[in-house]
Amino acid sequence: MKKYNTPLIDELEKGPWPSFVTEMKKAGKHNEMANDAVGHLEKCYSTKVGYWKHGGIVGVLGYGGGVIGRYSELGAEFPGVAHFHTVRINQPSGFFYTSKAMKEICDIWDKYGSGLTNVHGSTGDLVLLGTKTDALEDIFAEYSSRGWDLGGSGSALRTPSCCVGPARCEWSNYDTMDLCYNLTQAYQDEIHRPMFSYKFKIKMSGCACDCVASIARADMSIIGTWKGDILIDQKEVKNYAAKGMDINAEIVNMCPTSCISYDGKEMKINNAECNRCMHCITKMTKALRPSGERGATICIGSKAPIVVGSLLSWVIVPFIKAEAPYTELKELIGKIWEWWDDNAKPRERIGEVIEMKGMRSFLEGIGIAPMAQQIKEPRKDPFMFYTEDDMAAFKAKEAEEKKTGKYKF
Amino acid sequence: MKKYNTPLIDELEKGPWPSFVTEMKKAGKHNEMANDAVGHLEKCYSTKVGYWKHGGIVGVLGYGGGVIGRYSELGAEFPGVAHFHTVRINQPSGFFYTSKAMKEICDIWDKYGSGLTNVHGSTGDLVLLGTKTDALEDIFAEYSSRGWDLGGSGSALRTPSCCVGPARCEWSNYDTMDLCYNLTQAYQDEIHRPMFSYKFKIKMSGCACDCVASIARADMSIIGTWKGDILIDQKEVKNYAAKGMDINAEIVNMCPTSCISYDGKEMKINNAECNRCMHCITKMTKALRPSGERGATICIGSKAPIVVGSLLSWVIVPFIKAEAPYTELKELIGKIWEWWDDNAKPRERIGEVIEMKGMRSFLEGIGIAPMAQQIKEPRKDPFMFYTEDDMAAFKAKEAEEKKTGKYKF
Amino acid sequence: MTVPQRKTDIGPPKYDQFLPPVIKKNYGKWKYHEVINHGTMVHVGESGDKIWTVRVASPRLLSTDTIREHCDVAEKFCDGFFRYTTRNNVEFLVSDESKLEPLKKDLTARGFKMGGIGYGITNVVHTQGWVHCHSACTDASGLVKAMMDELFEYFESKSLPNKVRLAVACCVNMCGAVHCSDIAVVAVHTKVPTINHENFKNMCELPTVIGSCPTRAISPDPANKSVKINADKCMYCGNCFTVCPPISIKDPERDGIAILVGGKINSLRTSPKFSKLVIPYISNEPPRWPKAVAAIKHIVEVYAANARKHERVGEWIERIGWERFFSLTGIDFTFQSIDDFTFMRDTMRTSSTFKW
Amino acid sequence: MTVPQRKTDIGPPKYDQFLPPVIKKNYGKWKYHEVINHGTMVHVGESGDKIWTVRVASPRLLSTDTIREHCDVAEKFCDGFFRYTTRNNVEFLVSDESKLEPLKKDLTARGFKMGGIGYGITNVVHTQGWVHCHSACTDASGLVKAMMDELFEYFESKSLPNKVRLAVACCVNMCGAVHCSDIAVVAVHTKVPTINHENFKNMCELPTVIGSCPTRAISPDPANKSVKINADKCMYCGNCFTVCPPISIKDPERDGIAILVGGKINSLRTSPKFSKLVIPYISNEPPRWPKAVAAIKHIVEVYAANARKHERVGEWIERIGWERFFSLTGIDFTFQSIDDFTFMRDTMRTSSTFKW
Ligand code: SRM
Ligand code: SRM
Ligand code: SRM
Ligand code: SRM
Ligand code: SF4
Ligand code: SF4
Ligand code: SF4
Ligand code: SF4
Ligand code: SF4
Ligand code: SF4
Ligand code: SF4
Ligand code: SF4
Repeated sequence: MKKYNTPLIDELEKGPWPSFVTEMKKAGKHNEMANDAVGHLEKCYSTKVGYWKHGGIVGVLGYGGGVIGRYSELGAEFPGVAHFHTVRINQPSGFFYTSKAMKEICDIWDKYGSGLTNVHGSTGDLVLLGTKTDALEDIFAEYSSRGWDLGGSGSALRTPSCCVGPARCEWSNYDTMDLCYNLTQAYQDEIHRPMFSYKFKIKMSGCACDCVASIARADMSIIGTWKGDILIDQKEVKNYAAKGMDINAEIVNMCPTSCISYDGKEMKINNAECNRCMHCITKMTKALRPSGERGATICIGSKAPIVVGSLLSWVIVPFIKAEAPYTELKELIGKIWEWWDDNAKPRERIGEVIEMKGMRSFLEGIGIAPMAQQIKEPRKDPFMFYTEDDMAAFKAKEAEEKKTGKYKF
Repeated sequence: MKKYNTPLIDELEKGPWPSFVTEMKKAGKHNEMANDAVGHLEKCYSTKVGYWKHGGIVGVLGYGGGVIGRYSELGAEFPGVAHFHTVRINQPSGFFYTSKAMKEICDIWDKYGSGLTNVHGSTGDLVLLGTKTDALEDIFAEYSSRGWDLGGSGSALRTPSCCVGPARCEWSNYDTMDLCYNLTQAYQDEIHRPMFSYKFKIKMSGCACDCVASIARADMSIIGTWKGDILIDQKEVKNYAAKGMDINAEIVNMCPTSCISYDGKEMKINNAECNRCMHCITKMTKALRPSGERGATICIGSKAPIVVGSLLSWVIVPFIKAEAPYTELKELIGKIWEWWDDNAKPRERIGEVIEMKGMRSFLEGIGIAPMAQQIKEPRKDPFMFYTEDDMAAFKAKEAEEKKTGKYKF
Repeated sequence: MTVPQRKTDIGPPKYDQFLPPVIKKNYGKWKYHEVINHGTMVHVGESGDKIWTVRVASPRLLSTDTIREHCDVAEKFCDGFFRYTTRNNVEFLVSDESKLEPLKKDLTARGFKMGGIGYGITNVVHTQGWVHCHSACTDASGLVKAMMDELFEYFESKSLPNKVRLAVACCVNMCGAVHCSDIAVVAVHTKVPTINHENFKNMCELPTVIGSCPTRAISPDPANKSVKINADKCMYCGNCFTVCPPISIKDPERDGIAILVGGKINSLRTSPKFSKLVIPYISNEPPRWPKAVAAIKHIVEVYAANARKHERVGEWIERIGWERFFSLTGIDFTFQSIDDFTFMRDTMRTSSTFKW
Repeated sequence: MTVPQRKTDIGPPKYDQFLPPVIKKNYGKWKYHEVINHGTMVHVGESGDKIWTVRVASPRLLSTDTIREHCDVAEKFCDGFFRYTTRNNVEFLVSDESKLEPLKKDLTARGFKMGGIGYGITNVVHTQGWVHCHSACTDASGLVKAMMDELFEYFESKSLPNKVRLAVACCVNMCGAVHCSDIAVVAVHTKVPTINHENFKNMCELPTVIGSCPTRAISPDPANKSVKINADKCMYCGNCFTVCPPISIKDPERDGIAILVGGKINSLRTSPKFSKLVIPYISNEPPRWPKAVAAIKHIVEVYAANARKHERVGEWIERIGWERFFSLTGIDFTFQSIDDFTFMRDTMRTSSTFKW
């Protein structure tokens, strides 16, 4: 095995935070590809420029995604990274593993790849970093025969991802783990055979904490919420106070809707005005918990800045039940994709298309009524479309008002 | 005089609010034009449509503005309004008049026009409603010989306007009345001979109350402010409390910067964090008053929604002295017009051009440095220009840091 | 009939000649003021001098007869001095307290209405309408009159949590601070304009017409030497009609009015705010626009019942949330309220935090 | 060497087989949790069952050797069960309190670092960098390592007013929640790309390349059967280079990094927020990026000293105002911080209310 002199990246083995360089070197001890990756990286550090080429199209039979082709411009100098494709393995919901399963994953990867991984990629996949084209089919056979499939890449549904939710969190308003699994299974074709205009990501968080960052990183963000009162355990409120929490400063005054009061003894919440932001609940988890109907808010469109600037997802369905078999949700997803397909140009994310065509066109396309919950504020400029149907409705309402003598604004 | 039957607009003579229809009829009693205007208006009310034509170009010799040409499509039916031009008389600062001057204005108008007026138009002019083309030169001679001039119209500097300011208000941070007069005099040519790309409005308010609505209705908004502490008269604070003001609810909790405290006895202000919003001062005018250096904030660009949506003016100069002879301010105005002239297409307001060309281009064009006070928040997306000069400056700073061993971020 | 010799570029008369002596003396040295009632306030100078202001309603569209009556009142009580306000009321100023009550009595006797000071509703900023503008899609003065009759108590005596500034614009050119008013009425068209191609070539400039369209709905129509309008993109703003007479957009049965709320000009507490569309369409109903007036009154009343002291309409709404504004007022939420002009991105909600 | 029979479209294994028994039993029935320290928390079920979580730092880029070590630890203390987090830490879960201290001891002995729970700094969301991406304009893993070494105390023990979420993106594609992070590092180019016209025609699609440009700087260059770039409009985003290999933009001496602050994902108290640009350029300084690291640490410290408990960086800044953020941190305010991309209109200040 070639020994590289790596003074620059050696600097990154110092310090308390675990070192990725150490990881690379560890793998490099028994893996040529990893060893060359070390040398290759040192080279980048010394010249301050990268040497990876634009990806080529590589993959496994019958799939249009799941592998990111990667080649180095310095293949001659670092043959181990001449091909250095990544394989995206679809993670299990909530990133739970058993040592048995994980060791099997490692064994296969050591056999065919660099021994380097990302656990996990930012979309959620278990990313296997660096293998050669001719190993891909075998890798896929080994993993799939053991129950693992590839994740998404390209203009496809990307690997859905969720927060730990009901598995280890008291606040989950729906079963994020199950919904993530269910949708992933339901849309295998959309994941493996890119047919969309561009990528589409779904992320699921059980509550407004949004521990999987869905509102910023998913074309469809499914965020748990509830309809009902926040139950208060006054004894526990006292305990928090006794332990030194300044309930007025930390909770009452930080409630965005000013709907909490606390007189030093009893805490009260005006639930009708609560916007379910989760602040009070998270900071006083022993004392406060939601109750009533559970479900999710659906938001659409977030993405990174290219091309039109970064977007956060927009609320389109304020409340939807999220219970197996998730029929309503899947119908909605179907309609969303259909509208997107009808309206997008290549490489246009759904948020970009909605902005282009207008929210009304989108909502009408998928059959959702306008609701004040969808907006932060109404439009300012009085430039707006009136359809003939709108006008007929306005006029009909006025005719009705004339009859009843009562206005309905 | 023809007697019109006006059942519809007669409805508008009922009720407590003073009636413009009554005004029109009053004038109509002794003025043919006004009388026909009454009939003409009734016609509009009955058909629900207006009959004024697009304005034609009319005016007085040597002036490009000050008169709005107006003709009716129904000139035959209502000959008194066949021509019905308005004359814009430049109001005096603060809309102060003497009865002597005002009666003279009325006399002339009765002689040549309809006897109808708008006191005042929304830009600020004293608007004389309705005269014929051939009366215009005489009207102008009569008014100008008595010290009155026309206001602006068309692609010109529009009649500047100001709040009552120091004349009858305790909060004025500069002499709005004098500045308004001074600028109007200084820019007579720009008012009377349209040479701009489009209209340009200047409005002057003495403080953040902005009683002349400058921030929303002026291409250049000059808003008074101060640098210094808010002086507190604790005795008067007590008086407000004694008279029933809930100082905590009404003042302390409504201060946007939370920089006031009140313990039931004494009021304190953390002046360093005050953003000078004027809330506390206006609600407790006997107890609180600004002190220190006085001047104004200059904001640019507000306008109505056509074409790109309505704009509010943007801060460009956080603080400028506004003292006669206003040299610095006039230099600034000169540079602003020059940049606008260099960059605007026809019918582009300055706010639209700035948005098109970018704030940096504008600020550099007029020689103003970037300041955090100009923005509400920094840009979000990392798409930005770096000039060669910027890069040289960044690199020089880093070289300096290397030398001193101290970072300057 | 001889006319005097004209002068040019003289500008307006200098303001100081119109200032009463007490103002000249205390100019820039006022100390504080007190609002006595909706019709009267007093300003007190550092010197101890006082000036009482009596504010009187004006329809703004004034006959010279009425202006002369203002002059007469001023002569009788104010040494001939008086002023108008930025919202077109008349103000009579007296420095001698003994003249105050007689002044008010005289005003009452003449039928003048005092009010508009403090936390209520003052005069409505508005525009020309059918009285004088070619672009008007309704009448502004009539709407103002109908509104103020209904809201008159808030002008004269009854108070609100803070000032409520109303405005009326007779077309989307919005000649007034309509876009930043607590409650604004804007007249709107609702149909795509038609074009008289025959006249187009003589009367209009192609680039100006194309550039006038906010939604880029207009493109050249070389066959007709004119332009064509893409009906799917047109938002009926009427700007093409403003710049080009052969384009017509008025339609008496379809033209209507929209109501926007929550704007504000000043920077007290919160920054200036734009008004936002809440009622997209009410038929144009001269002479008294009953539904529009009822809607405005309803919004004022819901505000009065729910806002905290010193909260402007927009501040109140932002505190409770727009969804709550719609539920409290019972106003239907329509597609028109969802921005699909320039700023959809920033007006849509990006969190699951809203009220049911 | 024979390989087994492949299967397709099976999706991931069902999660339940990876859940420890205590989770299966209490699934969806957790009652509350307590944070014991930055490395440990305990969740308590309605049933009274408890589960302790020990969180361990991970560089995310892991060798199979280290993953196997995770497995070993899990087998020794957790019946083989363990998980990773959405921010790429490892979590070991025990339901038997007696195993907690031995687990932690073992982890310490192996050199694993515990932390990241509660109000401090957890793992940095980041991207591939020079390790694997063609688009990278710096290295992500190296920046993360350098940052976390410096901020390590906030991971392991020291607390902050709230969580501070860091992110690093190696290009403006921003593969990660960089655009909504408390403090984000984004690598930027600063020069207009060059085009190899020769290769263009074979390798690139004209409409895609033109459409890729956020600033419409690219137009066809028919003479070269290629495109040309308007240097006055280009903001060096690199997207044209992403879609078309013959376009190159990398420049080792000019590429650099920018720092954005104040973003947030969750909806607690305030809505999700985008991160905003505060430092436009620092030279790319591998292997340890000293200035960038110092800048981040400085911002964290100013935040720690000034924010109220539970305030995130963005919430603190919005309370004090951006002008105060710049003055408190001493960061130079540059033209780059003024938005002239899409949203200048809404990011400029529209009132005279700001702090000196
Ligand atoms: C591996 C990963 C980064 C990581 O280190 O974790 C990644 C890596 C790449 N991303 Fe990404 N993206 C990854 C998550 C993301 C995310 C975050 C997320 O999914 O939560 C985003 C931001 C959210 C979003 O989708 O907008 C993201 C936004 C992009 C974009 C910009 C897309 C846009 O519409 O703005 C591109 C550009 C593109 O598609 O051409 C991109 C493109 C790429 C490419 C394919 C660029 C390229 O052509 O080389 C990178 C391949 C690197 C490689 O060699 O493996 N990647 N990318 C992440 C996927 C791993 C996984 O499957 O789990
Ligand atoms: C008379 C007046 C309304 C009033 O009743 O008070 C008025 C009347 C007209 N305005 Fe205005 N504007 C008047 C103040 C305003 C204001 C308010 C202000 O100045 O504070 C605005 C909004 C602020 C602004 O400038 O943006 C305003 C924004 C417009 C616009 C839209 C301009 C834009 O850039 O969006 C137009 C359209 C145009 O210029 O073609 C316009 C055009 C017009 C025209 C000339 C339309 C036309 O071609 O017929 C109107 C002439 C009516 C007539 O027959 O007299 N008017 N106009 C106001 C001027 C009186 C005066 O001199 O004192
Ligand atoms: C006379 C006038 C100025 C002039 O040069 O003509 C004026 C005069 C005063 N204004 Fe004003 N404002 C006048 C138009 C305005 C406007 C402009 C407008 O409405 O188009 C505004 C901005 C409106 C907005 O914000 O949307 C305005 C926002 C204020 C405020 C802020 C109120 C608030 O808390 O939101 C104050 C402070 C207050 O009321 O405590 C104020 C306060 C005052 C004071 C108390 C100032 C003083 O000490 O003299 C004056 C009497 C108040 C009153 O009428 O209640 N003035 N004031 C204007 C009267 C118009 C009228 O006839 O009613
Ligand atoms: C394990 C994990 C979910 C998972 O499926 O893997 C998780 C777990 C918990 N989160 Fe989270 N969050 C996790 C990523 C996130 C993210 C996503 C991200 O950072 O990319 C967010 C949004 C970040 C943002 O807002 O910018 C997130 C925002 C929160 C918040 C909101 C904090 C706030 O007040 O702003 C809470 C509530 C709290 O801390 O009081 C929370 C609370 C929690 C609780 C207490 C929930 C519970 O009762 O179990 C968990 C332990 C908190 C802790 O680590 O301090 N979690 N949490 C993720 C741990 C990542 C890590 O390794 O450190
Ligand atoms: S998003 Fe909510 S439910 Fe999911 S792990 Fe975070 S706090 Fe728990
Ligand atoms: S969840 Fe949020 S809005 Fe509701 S009471 Fe708690 S802090 Fe207030
Ligand atoms: S803007 Fe300020 S200074 Fe001018 S009149 Fe209004 S309150 Fe007085
Ligand atoms: S002026 Fe405004 S910011 Fe300053 S102390 Fe008064 S209320 Fe607070
Ligand atoms: S708002 Fe429109 S219709 Fe009314 S005066 Fe202004 S331009 Fe004319
Ligand atoms: S009415 Fe307005 S939107 Fe419609 S075509 Fe004319 S300018 Fe364009
Ligand atoms: S941020 Fe850019 S350079 Fe980094 S992994 Fe994503 S696409 Fe590649
Ligand atoms: S680098 Fe970005 S802004 Fe510049 S030409 Fe390419 S795509 Fe356009």
